Amino acid sequence: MDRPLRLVAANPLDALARTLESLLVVASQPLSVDDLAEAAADDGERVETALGLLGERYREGRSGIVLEEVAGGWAFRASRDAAEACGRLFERPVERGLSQAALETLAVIAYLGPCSRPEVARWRGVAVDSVVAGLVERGLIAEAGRESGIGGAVRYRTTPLFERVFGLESLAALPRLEELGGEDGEIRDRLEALAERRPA
Amino acid sequence: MDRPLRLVAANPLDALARTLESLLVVASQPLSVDDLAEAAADDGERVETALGLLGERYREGRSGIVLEEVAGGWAFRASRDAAEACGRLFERPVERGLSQAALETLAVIAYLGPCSRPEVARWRGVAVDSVVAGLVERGLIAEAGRESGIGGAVRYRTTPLFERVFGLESLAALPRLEELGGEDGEIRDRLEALAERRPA
Amino acid sequence: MSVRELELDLDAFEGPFDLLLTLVLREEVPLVEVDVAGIVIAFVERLAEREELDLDACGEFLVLVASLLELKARSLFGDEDGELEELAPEEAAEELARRLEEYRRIKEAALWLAERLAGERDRFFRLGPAPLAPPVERRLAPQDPALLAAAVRALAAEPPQVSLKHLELRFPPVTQFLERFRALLKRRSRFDFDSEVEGLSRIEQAVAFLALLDLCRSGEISIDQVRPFAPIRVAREETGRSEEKEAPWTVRSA
Repeated sequence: MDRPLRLVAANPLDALARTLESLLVVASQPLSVDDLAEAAADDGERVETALGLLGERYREGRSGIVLEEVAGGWAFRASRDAAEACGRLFERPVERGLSQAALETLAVIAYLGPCSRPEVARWRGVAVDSVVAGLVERGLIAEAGRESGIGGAVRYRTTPLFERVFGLESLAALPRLEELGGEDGEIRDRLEALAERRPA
Repeated sequence: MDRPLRLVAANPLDALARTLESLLVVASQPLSVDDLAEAAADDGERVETALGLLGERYREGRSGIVLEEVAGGWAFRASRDAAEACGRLFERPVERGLSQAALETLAVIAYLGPCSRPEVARWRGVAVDSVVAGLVERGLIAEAGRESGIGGAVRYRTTPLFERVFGLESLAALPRLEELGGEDGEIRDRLEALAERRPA
Repeated sequence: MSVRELELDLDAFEGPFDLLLTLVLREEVPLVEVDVAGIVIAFVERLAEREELDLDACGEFLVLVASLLELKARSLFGDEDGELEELAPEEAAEELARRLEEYRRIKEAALWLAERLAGERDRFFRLGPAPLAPPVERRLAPQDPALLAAAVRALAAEPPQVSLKHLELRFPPVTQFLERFRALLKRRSRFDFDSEVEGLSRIEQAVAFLALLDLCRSGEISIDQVRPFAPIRVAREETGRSEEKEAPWTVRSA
């Protein structure tokens, strides 16, 4: 045996525990005992015992990886000792502005109310998938239902954070666009008409 | 001391190694030595040494969590032993059903660096618009500026996800193009051999 | 289907496409004599026999035939204006061989990627954020709402008139040049092609040359060139009609 120092290696549950480690490190959500048992093709009781072993190994003060039971199941998290380091990892410098693409997308959604990605893409004349994903990630827009019909595209609306960043008490405080008719519907029609004339 | 069995605890780098475990378990992409050093507020050389320790601990066959050097950084992944269990629980949306056309397009972009759709089309001899869109959607390629000149075509480069999916430490880990498909002049040799077989 | 095995039955060549490429690269078959349209027709016929459209084969074919055409075009037209890259026919052949090799390598690279992907099938890693990762906060400095209004106004503005200049890049009809040359030949029995098309665009010159080939085929003229890239001299074929002979072709066009 090439690893005489690992006491746990002798444990019959070791293989299962290792499988659980694998599952937990790949998961992007907490995994329930049932999820784990099904994936590992093992039974729930053994999974719980193996989780107990892992909880010993991955515990606060002993490892940088900590196994935690949360609502919905089990997940790895960072040790509290590393909170500062993690903070530095996730911290981003304050951004001064938005890209033109982000600004246009945000403006359309703010002025016209919930819109889907295909709609915004049509009006802007370019794909907006990554732009929309970025705005969601920043918390400036959020999903707001789907377009009607089966398989309707997800629609997005602006968030309270958006209002704070732009110093608006509400969407009603957006600067007026009288020369465009001012009404959501009119602006929408105009963008639609322009999009239709645009060469494909 | 409450963990008399962990030999590594005596190592002065242990605290740093634990911090790195924390960072790696929460990171959503591979972290370079610089990223890690900056977040851990430690120096790069010590980080590299600590990564060496972690590599020992989290290695294939020994742990369900494996530390790997990939896409220009370090990341945890599942042990290959747990592939079956992982396959039951997780999908692989990125690489599922990559067509021949998609692979050739990826090859052109990976080998030639940022290139536009027309450039890729010139190589592949067919329009590649939908293939390129599909690869962007999967996150394997991303926009990388435009060709110079007004209205220059958008150029694309491969993403770190591409390197990660294909298990490459970096793009430099791709085999050299010259070494692929036999030696230089292979085609010509083949063509000429064909010509010689033909009666004059 | 393999494009390279495409069987051809042309005037200048009979055999597989692959072999034709070899012979062209070895300069054993003059490309000028190769009927590229014939190759295209043979390929399209092969394609029509199949029920499914093999896009890969089509792509490969297009790359090969485009290279061949480019090579042929280069050998047909001199490059006195330097508009084309300065490639001699043999350099162009080299270029064709290079492209074929590059094309093959990209296919090999794709194969390598496919194998790599298969080998990495058992490597699972997390896509996206960790379940209990600290929330990522991208902080944005306060923004001016006027920017939003400006963005919508810009989107709703009439787009600038798009230049349609490239649409004018049309091929003039061959008949235009046929008529022109026939008219010219009524006045003079010989002329110098190069001076006749001087000042025309490259495309017009190309079409004029096609007209020339057409007249040659119908036996109305004979064409003579002392050596490659020398001026092309055109002489009216005397078909019994008695017209007074003019001075040799050195007469310049009006």
